[in-house]
Amino acid sequence: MRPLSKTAATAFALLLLVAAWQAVVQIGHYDRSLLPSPLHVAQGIVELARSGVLFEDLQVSLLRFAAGYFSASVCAILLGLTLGRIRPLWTLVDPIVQVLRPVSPIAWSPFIVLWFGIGNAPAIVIIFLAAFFPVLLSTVKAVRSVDATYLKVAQNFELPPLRLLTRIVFPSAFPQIAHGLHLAIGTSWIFLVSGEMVGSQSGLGFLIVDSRNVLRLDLVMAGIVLIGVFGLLLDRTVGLLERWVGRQWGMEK
Amino acid sequence: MRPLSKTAATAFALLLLVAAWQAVVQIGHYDRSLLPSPLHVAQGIVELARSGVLFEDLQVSLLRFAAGYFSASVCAILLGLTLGRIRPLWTLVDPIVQVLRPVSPIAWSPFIVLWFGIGNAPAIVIIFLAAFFPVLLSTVKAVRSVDATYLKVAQNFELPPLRLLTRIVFPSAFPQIAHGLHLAIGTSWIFLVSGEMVGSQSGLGFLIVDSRNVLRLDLVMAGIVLIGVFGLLLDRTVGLLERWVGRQWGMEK
Amino acid sequence: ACGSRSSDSSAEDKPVIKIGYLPITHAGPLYIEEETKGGDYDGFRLQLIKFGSWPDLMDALNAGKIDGASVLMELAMRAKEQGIDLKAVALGHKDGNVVVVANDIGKVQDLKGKSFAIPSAFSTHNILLYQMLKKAGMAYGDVKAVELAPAEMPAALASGRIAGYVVAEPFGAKSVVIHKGKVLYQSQDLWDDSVDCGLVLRGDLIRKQPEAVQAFVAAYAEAGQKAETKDAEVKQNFKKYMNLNDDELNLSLQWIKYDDLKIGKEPYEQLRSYLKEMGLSDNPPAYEDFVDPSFMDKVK
Amino acid sequence: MRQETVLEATGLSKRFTHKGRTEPVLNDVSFQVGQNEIISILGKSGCGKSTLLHLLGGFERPDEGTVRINGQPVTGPSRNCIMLFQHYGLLPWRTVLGNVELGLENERLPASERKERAMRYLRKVGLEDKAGAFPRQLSGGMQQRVALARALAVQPKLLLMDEPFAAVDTFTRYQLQDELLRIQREERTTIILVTHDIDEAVYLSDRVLLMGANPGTIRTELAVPAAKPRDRGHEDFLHVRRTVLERFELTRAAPAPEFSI
Amino acid sequence: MRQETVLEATGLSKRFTHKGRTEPVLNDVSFQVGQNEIISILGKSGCGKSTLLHLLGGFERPDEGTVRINGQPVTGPSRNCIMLFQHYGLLPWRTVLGNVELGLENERLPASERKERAMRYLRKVGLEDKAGAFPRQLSGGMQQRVALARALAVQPKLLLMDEPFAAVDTFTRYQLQDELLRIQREERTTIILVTHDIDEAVYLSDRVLLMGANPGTIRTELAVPAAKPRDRGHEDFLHVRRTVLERFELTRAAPAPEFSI
Ligand SMILES: Nc1ncnc2c1ncn2[C@@H]1O[C@H](COP(=O)(O)OP(=O)(O)OP(=O)(O)O)[C@@H](O)[C@H]1O
Ligand SMILES: Nc1ncnc2c1ncn2[C@@H]1O[C@H](COP(=O)(O)OP(=O)(O)OP(=O)(O)O)[C@@H](O)[C@H]1O
Ligand SMILES: [Mg+2]
Ligand SMILES: [Mg+2]
Repeated sequence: MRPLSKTAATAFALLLLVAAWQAVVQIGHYDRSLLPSPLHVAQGIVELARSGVLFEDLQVSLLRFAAGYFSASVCAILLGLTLGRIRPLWTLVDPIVQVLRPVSPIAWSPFIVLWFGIGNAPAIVIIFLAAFFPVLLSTVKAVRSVDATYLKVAQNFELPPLRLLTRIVFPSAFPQIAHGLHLAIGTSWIFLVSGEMVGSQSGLGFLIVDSRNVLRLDLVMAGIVLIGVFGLLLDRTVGLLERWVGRQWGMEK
Repeated sequence: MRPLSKTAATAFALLLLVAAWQAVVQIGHYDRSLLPSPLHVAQGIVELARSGVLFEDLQVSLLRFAAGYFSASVCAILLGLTLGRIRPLWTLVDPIVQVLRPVSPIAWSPFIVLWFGIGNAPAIVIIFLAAFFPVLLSTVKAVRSVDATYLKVAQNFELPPLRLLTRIVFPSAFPQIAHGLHLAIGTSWIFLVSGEMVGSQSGLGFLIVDSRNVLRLDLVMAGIVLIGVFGLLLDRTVGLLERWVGRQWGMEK
Repeated sequence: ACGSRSSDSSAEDKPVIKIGYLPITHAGPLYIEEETKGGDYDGFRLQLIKFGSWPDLMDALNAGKIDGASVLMELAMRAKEQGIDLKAVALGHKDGNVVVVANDIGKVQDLKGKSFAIPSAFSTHNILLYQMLKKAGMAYGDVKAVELAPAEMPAALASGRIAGYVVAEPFGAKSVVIHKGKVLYQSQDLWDDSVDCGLVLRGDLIRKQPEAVQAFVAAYAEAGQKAETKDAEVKQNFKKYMNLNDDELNLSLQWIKYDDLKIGKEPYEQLRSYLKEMGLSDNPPAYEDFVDPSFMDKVK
Repeated sequence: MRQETVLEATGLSKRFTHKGRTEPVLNDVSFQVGQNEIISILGKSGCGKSTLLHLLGGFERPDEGTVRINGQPVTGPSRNCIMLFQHYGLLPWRTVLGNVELGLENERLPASERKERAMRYLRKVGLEDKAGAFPRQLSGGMQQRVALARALAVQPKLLLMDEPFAAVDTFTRYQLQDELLRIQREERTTIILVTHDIDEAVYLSDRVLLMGANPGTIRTELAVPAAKPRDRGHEDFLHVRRTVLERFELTRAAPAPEFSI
Repeated sequence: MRQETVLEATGLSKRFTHKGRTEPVLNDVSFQVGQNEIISILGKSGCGKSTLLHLLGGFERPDEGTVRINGQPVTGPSRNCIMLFQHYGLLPWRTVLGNVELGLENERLPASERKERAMRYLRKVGLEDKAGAFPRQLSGGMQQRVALARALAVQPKLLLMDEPFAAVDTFTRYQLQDELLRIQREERTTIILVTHDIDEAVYLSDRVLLMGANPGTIRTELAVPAAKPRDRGHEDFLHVRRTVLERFELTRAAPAPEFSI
């Protein structure tokens, strides 16, 4: 009954959001082409679905996102495990990360195009970058806050270094890494639009940019709705995973 | 001596980064107009500094950022305190937040122009949005994880509700809120560029966008460097604040 | 919706020419060229690649990820000036830009002190603004020129944030169709034979595949002629690329010409001198360095 | 026969529902506490001691039964009856003085008077000179004393203590126990404390309530006749101690069942 | 006179530098432990007990002095000498069996034999049936038993225990103490344990080392003559207990200095 009532609450909340939006449209007397109403956007979505574009865009965006996000996660976790264990190295790498992290993908895009071309690659690279830094930072933090007792136990039983990493450090840091993965899914999904601006010919981000350029704000809004809803779904999925990890690791009862 | 050696490590790390960059330029034989070398970018920065543009842009960006970030923090903390205390309300608001959060500011910009015009306002609004959600989420989480013992103590001494909020809940949640503020400064600084794309005529983000428009990639890179360095400085400043809060609140010894 | 989505991958030895564009009326001949024979010509295959903004397109062009583009001539000249090997081989269109202002603006003088949007300082549109102010006896500084993404301009005008704008089509038509703005000038009123978008190719393509380029340009010129008929088929094809409604498309097609796409020396020199006069460029590339009229000349 | 009754618990029962299963935690607990008494509730981990204390303090409502303090039914936490938590519940962002003042901020007291009263109680627990320190700068024993001063400052009728000295080492614990006795003598506060330490229960209390588990009930009540202050090595003390050990089957005489925890 | 010496500590000193100030934590600690002995180190909180144990186990290096186990100087942690940590140090993501197997994974044992050996030690601590459970599903006392099984499974020469039973309630503690004695009798392991619980030290050990603080030193050594198993209520036991109380000035005879914690 609990999950059911939660779904009901979510549905109700989204209904509220749509109602508020309709209210804004009506009170502001905005022209349809400047601020489309929920109904128009729904029509837009139906139109996209009918023509098959919606499904195609969704699929290609999710694939790109998955490619960027998973490769970023794997790289960031492996690197984070290493950097977190070797303190002086992290002292060096940390400022580099902090300098690179706040730079918008939009600013990087000339260089991304130069190195990775156009099409799928820049979208994947931008999502990679957006996911990489948060996962790296939380992995390093997780590794550095591994309970000293576990490390002592490992020393005591004379575990060799690699086994220490795989059997003690990684599993012990995993709940916090999972939390980082959860955070990163939200922040990197945001960059789908930026990523698909660079010469992509499909995808939800492309849909938004393209519709914006031809002033079809109803389709822009349709794209926003789809990105929002799929963002919510992704977040919930990874949230479930995180909770499962938490339970499995005995973080909560 | 500690902070000194840390500064030295930072300086050394940045030097390494510059060296790597130079190496990429030399090995790749990139054309200057496609990938400028550190020297050219330094010249670009000097040129900007000489003409006074640099200082002006920096100032205006920092002001906009401060306006967006602080107003977002205040709103998010106040709202977060309320939502965190009233569980059924949060069950409703949470899905709305999760749907709105992953939408890129680029997608919103036609609507932001419609409501907020051009110039300072959209930049501030976009930074506001970028900072608002992380701070809100971490405040709600912080409030909901306030030690039950403190709440019981407050009940026991019969504190009225408002005083409970200001004297117990807020200070008790503050270290985690401070952590949220720290995270948010990084994520919202990224959106300076997106923010200053919408009709701004000044600022670091504008510098990047404008230099990209006129194909001066050396100045784009100069903008990236400045954004990176100031991102690092902002992060370190708020990091210090967070550490101070942590110490003050007895989180660490 | 867009032809480029489903470019069949039947690989042949024919060179594929990748041309970048923005979904604007000004790139019209390209749409027709790709729609004719599905872009599969003797001697080359055309692949159009859509971009979201001029800088994104220029990044790809400069880095050699596309072979050419229909792009603002000023931007291409800028790139040439920066050392990128580019040649302009044809125009994108003639005329076709309009100055749109809010309904309460009667004459140019009414714009004094107000914000006026242009897509980029490096654009024909900026020059048109300059011309308009000069003709009305005003200084460039009398209005606040703001750079704004074209997509944002109609909304900004409708909500009163700007008093007017000049930009590529169909963004002008948009405001007129929804009655939030009106046409103050057409570009030919301000600068006859203005040079705006051009078909620009990378030098290495021209050197390596001159025959393919010749075939491509010939087909382009032919497509221009066809576009100029502005008949139902042309409109149908345009809509595959631009997703406009009929009113907007009809209006923006009224203002534009595609028939003669040769880059004349005269108008080009005019553009150069404007760029210098406005202080946008000290040394814009000379006609001989940048324009390669030979391909258009060979088209009968 | 006994002095005036301060607290009266009658027929308290409490059930918790966990993952759909309802389990009784307390069943029909009744007892009375007189003015100025110290009562220990002694029982194994998980037998429901904390739950019982929470019911007495009004932090949770019993499923059946009532709690009365001075004849008034308890409906929620109040300043009449202050609970001392195991981890002291000191606010880490306030100084020692600020913590003690917490309970006084509600009263219409001028700031100077409030401070004076807080200092009086700090003096009583011997921490006058630590007024400006933060809790984290104090040892566990000192922190427990601050919590005690804070509780006493509002002059409650009843003090509830949940394993008050479990987190400090034996030596500190002994000192704190002595201090608690001295202060209780001075303030004449009524105290109910929960513990699993047999020595502590016997050393401090006038009566010991022995709790059984599953569900928690009071199995026996044991009066401790020896006069206070008591000597931990004295024969009277050891006699009661031995009685308790026997009740819980912890002497050699009857060996403990080996794996029944 | 004594059996073969297992551990020999000579002149151990240790200093810690904190915020630029160097403070001596241990000063010139020397003692020996014979085969099959149980030694308790008893002292107040912060006197350096854990530090001493860390030196013995090789987790930290002494500034002066040496530790030898079976005549070999200790240079780092090893499987000869296993430490049991206060919060058990069980890996929460492994089952009970997985935890016990941890120490055996290093040895060239086939999986089945490893499992069998782990099960043997689980049986010894009475947790055979919990092999598949996760640590969080066990009570504190059970967790400590798993840690004990894990330590014993690698058959160390020496077991170091840091306040092993401080976190469980008195009743469980008594049971665990009895079990520890039984297992030690069976396995003939040498044990050094650190505690601040006087009863525990007296109940378990052959000798008690009383530690003083600032800097930590061994003040007295006290042999406990009573035969095991001991009776907590028996006169012999109480006699030693009283001696210790007197040493620490904790009986009424000489009242404790009031605010000296
Ligand atoms: N809020 C709750 N929800 C569900 N079960 C609870 C709750 N609080 C306590 N319990 C259960 O009630 C029983 C008694 O708990 P309680 O904390 O009162 O025991 P205790 O005697 O204080 O133990 P300890 O000595 O370990 O503190 C336990 O089995 C516990 O799991
Ligand atoms: N790594 C360290 N750095 C600095 N000081 C330390 C360190 N470890 C311990 N100390 C200090 O050494 C002293 C002794 O600490 P230790 O943990 O050995 O005491 P203990 O007797 O085990 O106390 P307890 O009974 O509380 O566990 C303390 O004052 C402590 O602050
Ligand atoms: Mg309890
Ligand atoms: Mg210790």
